[in-house]
Amino acid sequence: MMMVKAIIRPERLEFVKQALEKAGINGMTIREVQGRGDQKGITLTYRGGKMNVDFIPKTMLDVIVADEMAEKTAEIIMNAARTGKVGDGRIFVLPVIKSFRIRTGEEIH
Amino acid sequence: MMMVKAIIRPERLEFVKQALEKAGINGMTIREVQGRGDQKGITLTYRGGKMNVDFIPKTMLDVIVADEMAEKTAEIIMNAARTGKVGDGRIFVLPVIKSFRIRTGEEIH
Amino acid sequence: MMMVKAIIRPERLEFVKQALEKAGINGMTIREVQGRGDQKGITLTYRGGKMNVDFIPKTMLDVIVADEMAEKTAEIIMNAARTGKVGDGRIFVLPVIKSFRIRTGEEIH
Amino acid sequence: MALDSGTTAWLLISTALVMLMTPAVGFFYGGLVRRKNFISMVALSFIVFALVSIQWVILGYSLAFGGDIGGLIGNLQHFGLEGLDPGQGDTAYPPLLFVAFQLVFATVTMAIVTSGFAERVRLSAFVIFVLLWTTLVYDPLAHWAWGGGWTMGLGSLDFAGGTVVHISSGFAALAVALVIGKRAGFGQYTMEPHNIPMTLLGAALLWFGWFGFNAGSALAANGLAANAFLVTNTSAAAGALAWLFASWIRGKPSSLGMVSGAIAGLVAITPAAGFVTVPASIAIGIAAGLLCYACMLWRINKGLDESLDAWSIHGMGGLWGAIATGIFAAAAVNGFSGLIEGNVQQFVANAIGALAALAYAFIVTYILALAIDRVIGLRVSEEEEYVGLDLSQHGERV
Amino acid sequence: MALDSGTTAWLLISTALVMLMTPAVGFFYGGLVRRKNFISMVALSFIVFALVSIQWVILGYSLAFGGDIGGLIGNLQHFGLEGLDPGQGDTAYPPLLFVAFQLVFATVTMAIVTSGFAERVRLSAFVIFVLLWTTLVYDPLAHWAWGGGWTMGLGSLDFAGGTVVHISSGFAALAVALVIGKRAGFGQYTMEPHNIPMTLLGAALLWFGWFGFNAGSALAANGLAANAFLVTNTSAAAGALAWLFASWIRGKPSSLGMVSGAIAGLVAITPAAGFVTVPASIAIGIAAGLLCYACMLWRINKGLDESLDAWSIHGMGGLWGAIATGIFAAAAVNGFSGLIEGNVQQFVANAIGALAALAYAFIVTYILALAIDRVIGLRVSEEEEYVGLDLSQHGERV
Amino acid sequence: MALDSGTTAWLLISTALVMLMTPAVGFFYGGLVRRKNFISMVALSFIVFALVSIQWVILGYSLAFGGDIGGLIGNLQHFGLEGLDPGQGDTAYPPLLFVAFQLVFATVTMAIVTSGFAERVRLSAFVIFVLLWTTLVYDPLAHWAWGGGWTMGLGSLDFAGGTVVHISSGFAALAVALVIGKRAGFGQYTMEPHNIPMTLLGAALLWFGWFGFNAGSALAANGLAANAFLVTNTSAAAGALAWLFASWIRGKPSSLGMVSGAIAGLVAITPAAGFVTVPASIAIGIAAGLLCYACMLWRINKGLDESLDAWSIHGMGGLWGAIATGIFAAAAVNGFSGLIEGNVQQFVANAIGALAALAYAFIVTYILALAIDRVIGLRVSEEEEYVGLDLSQHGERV
Ligand SMILES: Nc1ncnc2c1ncn2[C@@H]1O[C@H](COP(=O)(O)OP(=O)(O)O)[C@@H](O)[C@H]1O
Ligand SMILES: Nc1ncnc2c1ncn2[C@@H]1O[C@H](COP(=O)(O)OP(=O)(O)O)[C@@H](O)[C@H]1O
Ligand SMILES: Nc1ncnc2c1ncn2[C@@H]1O[C@H](COP(=O)(O)OP(=O)(O)O)[C@@H](O)[C@H]1O
Repeated sequence: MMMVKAIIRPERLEFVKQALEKAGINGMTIREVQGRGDQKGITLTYRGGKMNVDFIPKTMLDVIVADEMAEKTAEIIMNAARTGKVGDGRIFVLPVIKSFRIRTGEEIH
Repeated sequence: MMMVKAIIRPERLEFVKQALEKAGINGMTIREVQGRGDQKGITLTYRGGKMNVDFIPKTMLDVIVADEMAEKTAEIIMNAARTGKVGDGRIFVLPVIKSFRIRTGEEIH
Repeated sequence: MMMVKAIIRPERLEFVKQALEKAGINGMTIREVQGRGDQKGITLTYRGGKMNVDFIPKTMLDVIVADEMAEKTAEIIMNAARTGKVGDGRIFVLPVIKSFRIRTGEEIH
Repeated sequence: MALDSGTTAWLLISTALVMLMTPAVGFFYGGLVRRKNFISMVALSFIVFALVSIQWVILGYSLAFGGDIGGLIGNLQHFGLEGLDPGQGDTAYPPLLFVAFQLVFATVTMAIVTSGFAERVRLSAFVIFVLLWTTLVYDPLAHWAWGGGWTMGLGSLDFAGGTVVHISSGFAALAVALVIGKRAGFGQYTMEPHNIPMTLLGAALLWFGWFGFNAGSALAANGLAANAFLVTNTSAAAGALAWLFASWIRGKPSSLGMVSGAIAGLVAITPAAGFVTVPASIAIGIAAGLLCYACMLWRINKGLDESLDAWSIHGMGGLWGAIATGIFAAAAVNGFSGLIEGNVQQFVANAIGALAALAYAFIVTYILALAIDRVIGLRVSEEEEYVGLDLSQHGERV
Repeated sequence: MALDSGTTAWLLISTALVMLMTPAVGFFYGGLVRRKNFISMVALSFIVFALVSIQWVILGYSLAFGGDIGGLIGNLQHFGLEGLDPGQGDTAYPPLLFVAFQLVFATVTMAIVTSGFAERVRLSAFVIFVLLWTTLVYDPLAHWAWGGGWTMGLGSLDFAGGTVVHISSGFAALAVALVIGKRAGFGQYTMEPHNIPMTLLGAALLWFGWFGFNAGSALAANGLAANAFLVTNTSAAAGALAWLFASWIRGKPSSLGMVSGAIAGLVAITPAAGFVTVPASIAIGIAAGLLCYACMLWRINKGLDESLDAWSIHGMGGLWGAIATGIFAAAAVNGFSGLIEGNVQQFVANAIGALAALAYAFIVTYILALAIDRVIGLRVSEEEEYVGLDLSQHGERV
Repeated sequence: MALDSGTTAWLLISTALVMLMTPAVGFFYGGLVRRKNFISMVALSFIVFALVSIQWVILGYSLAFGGDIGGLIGNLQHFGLEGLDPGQGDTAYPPLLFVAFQLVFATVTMAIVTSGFAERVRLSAFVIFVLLWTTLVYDPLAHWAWGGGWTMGLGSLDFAGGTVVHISSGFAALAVALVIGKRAGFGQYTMEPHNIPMTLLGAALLWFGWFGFNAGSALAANGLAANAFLVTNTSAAAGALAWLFASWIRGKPSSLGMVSGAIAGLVAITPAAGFVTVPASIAIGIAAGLLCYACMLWRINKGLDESLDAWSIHGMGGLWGAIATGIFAAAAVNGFSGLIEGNVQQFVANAIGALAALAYAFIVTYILALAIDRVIGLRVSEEEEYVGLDLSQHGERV
């Protein structure tokens, strides 16, 4: 199996979710992360101090799919998450050696 | 080494931790995530708008263990995290190529 | 490509970021996590109940780099994140099979 | 008596201060529950406030302060506030202001009871419960103590609501908790308070509002109000320190313990505020802090899920306060003597008043909760409890 | 008239209560926006408070309450508070206290308008807008209704600011929203309120402060203040329940709906508080809750991004309140009769006063916003809106 | 003098308002520290409140307002409030109310000092520090200025506590910071304020409470109170805008800067509120905002970890306020003239009063902190500081 790990704009999540759903992919796990890339940050000024903030809020999405579905999944996500502007994010595909469903204890293939 | 990545119910964490501890596994890294699967969500209604919430809070657990311990670790987690109801979560085992301890800079095998 | 996944002390992030920047590595994704290891926790006491807290706040850092850069990247992070005291954290290197830039849809090699 | 503008000003602002206590209870409780029930907990206090506000002006005020029927309840002469002139009456403050002042006492009492429902009540059942409880439990008790009922006739002293507000709500919460049952998972894993600062904020607003509650109950801006103000603050401080240091001995001094002790001190001084001196208020506060702390530990030990400790703090703190009033009342303050000044009768009257309120509130609440549970069900489904009341009852989340 | 200490005490504290409403609006609104604009939303309320506080003592008070010029505006006789003795005047309260009391009304009005700017306004343009709006819109309207202007002469009743405060701010927010345009992404994805408890806290503080707003407007601590106090609370409760149950029918009863209904009830009773009875206030509140809820649904349906519903709640709620005052005014309360008691003239006068304020506020605000937008730009850049105003305008983050 | 109900009402509510300022300081500070010390920061304010409340009724009030001993301290005639009749005294308000009003000043002063301890103090050492500081520093200073002590005799004007409260707490915080040392990591990485909205909420409550602080200090509900109310608000607004615009020039206009400026304006007007006109309060506020901002920048530049700027805002703002009172006092307001009206003597008296308080507070605090540090250790261990005081001192977490 493969873990398709996507880092997207938070406000595109809804679209990505729907696109995956259409393709029959329902299971996924998400979380809020902060990303740094070409997208430029901003300088914070507190009462006195300053601080450069170049991490931008992103949503990270893990979708485990069968090997042959990985590329397709990445494509669906990319199409749904794209705005075309810097900061759209990345997708990484990682190998998964084994996978289990806790409820039943069975291995998933 | 292997990364055993478990997505469990937040309220089962304490049990999982203790079960792993008993097996001599202490190190782990956790975080709050939100999961989507067969567990059904709920419709939110704001002052006016509506929104379907089908992501349920979960806890994600990363435990890096030696290759031969991976399956055993997954089993321990599954037994401790199981309630038998939909939404118990998944475990994924990913390969780790290298592993370092920052404090000493040494590689861990 | 490789995913260098580092778990560091939150207050060392700034130093790690700068060290990576110096080496020409800009892209990364971070999030707050909680770690458990040799660093000892503390007992919480609420109005009545007690609870042992042995998860300490950490920052997790994902940096995807070319295969040949992985070890170098890990080293840079380790040097910048080190305080020498228990709790400095770990670095894990995971294989990445494919990698895409969402904005353009192109694969990154 | 001619209307006095100073008295009226003080009662106006006291009413506003006490009004703030109802949402303050919501925030105090809201910080103590799990994140998934935060909105629910605050919303319950608002719902209580709105429902009781309407019930009071239509029915409740008349039941509590209408012409006495056999010492038990008021008649309906003031139904819909009939017969209350918007202008001046025969007091130093306008009659409608007294209605408003009493209204906010009724609301905060009901809000305290939500402790027993925390994280598991069905909203529709709760709405019905509120309307029935305030009518069947609060209104009679207010009549007994303040509206010309039998405990008032008995000479039982309750300056600002130790029995009517605190004993009644605390023991009602206990009855509710017994009927509705434990939260799923209670005792199996720790239910960590998810937002302690919100609880501290609620505590700060409660302490603030309590000055209106106790010093406002003097129904005048005078020396008695000043005495009530200062003993209220002193008892709260003493209670906070007592619980803080007691819990320090057993482990770490938690901020939650400290504010719980402050509330305990505020509760205990409530019936006594117009009758005791400042030094006595230190004793009352310390005892309240220690007693309520012990009661809470006992409750937890027994595996009783009266979730947010209305019973141990308001119920038992109120009981202590009622008895303490009978002990410490000093003639120099307001003409009434307690046990220490040799007046056994006062002590007995106060004990009777307190126990009567306790028994009445507990029994009627128990029956009421049971009846509602049987007919429509007090509790949400297992699944709804799991996702939390914010999502399942309100369709909202933090 | 001799200075009365009770009246003065009540006005002092009422002024403080109303002062609290300005940041309360900030927190109410702040909880409703996305996290990245939370600080911005609260900061706007503080900035409003500071700017209008200075404008008022220099210029605004004189424009509103200086000698009348043609029924439209006050003269500059009190520029810089010139000619106001710090001591006693010819009222039961010190003249400077009246300045302060009126000041906090001016600030909260301006704060309500920020709804139309939410999550997209450029701070520099906002500062200019505030100074011009309060001078060109608020000050004349205050003069019309309370400073000896033409609607006052007409006999239009506005007890505490239904037209001056609520109609004006609500319709101004609408005009602003039309000029500044929708937020990026509005209608495409849900913009989830990021911190509902903060909104509930803001609502609690608003409800609390409103007692100063309405009961303080009696300008005395007497039966009229008591009446205003009680009808205010009753209408708020009725509005909260009306919206709650109406939204329950359509889905889940949200806490946001409930507090929105409470605010609607508070808005609607504002002009009426010194003229109507408690039973009438129940009707006014229920109607306000239902009406404002319907208006909000209509607005959303139309794709109108008047983001935080100042229009549907304050604008439409205020309009209803002004008309309701003309309907329900009861001679028994304050000597004035409305439609129900057969006084058609009062109804007409109130409708005229309300519509005049509505038209004036909407048109002048529209022109003002357009002019500022053309000259320096009201709105942040797309990129700044994306990262959020906290970071882009204030260099801060939650 | 007969008791006046209006005056009493105003003092009752003023006392409640000032009470709220102590937890408000806790929330203001709590938002500025790192998440791991949020509860600790709020808890310190509550602990201060409880400890000083008890110390004051037992000992503090008598030291401050008991019979004068050599101009330096009061005697023990009122130990345990001995000799204070719960009823009426020879003032227009009850004597116990004056005790309560002064109590809340003592508590908030102590709360401000916690700035110097932020994120690193050992709770047990803090408890001892509080009891000693309020007895050895606050009580004498209160006696000097208000209880018949030497600066009062000198004719130094301090309307509501510029020297007693602000100079003393600000310079005490500086002394504490010098003794306890910098936070680990200070200057190496940014310590980002973790919850700016909480700081804004604290600021709103402080502003609100300050009306009780300054206008309550008129000890009457009259024109003087009204003047104090309005100049307080005006100076706060001016300070907020001054800091906001000054920081805008150097970068972005932060909300924290704005509220810091407001507090600076509030501090500076405190000693002056009963003596200056509204136009003068604009000048005082602007200067306060700019001065305190400059002092804060200087402090940071020097690498001084007086962590939450009690020194630059309360200490230096208070110093400016004391001097400004000597400059701007206008006979028309309250019969006292300052430098501008040619009264050099007033200016000198005020400068002496301020510098004496400054020196006394700084030196005694320094010695006290040093002594406690030597004997039991003021600071937590490195490990405890790293995990944060919430966990290490209170066993709690956000
Ligand atoms: N080398 C990397 N490793 C991990 N995450 C990365 C890397 N490069 C980019 N990212 C993630 O992708 C996000 C978008 O990257 P950015 O360069 O801003 O835009 P784009 O991908 O459109 O060029 C970043 O915010 C970060 O979360
Ligand atoms: N394909 C997937 N990829 C990533 N995470 C998944 C996937 N399927 C399920 N999960 C995670 O597992 C959790 C539980 O899944 P669910 O289907 O609700 O229950 P169960 O595993 O008991 O059938 C989800 O909330 C989600 O976090
Ligand atoms: N086996 C493991 N799997 C996953 N994360 C681990 C593991 N061991 C340690 N960690 C992470 O590394 C952090 C530091 O570990 P710790 O043992 O406290 O210090 P050190 O690495 O300096 O010995 C932990 O808080 C945890 O986040």
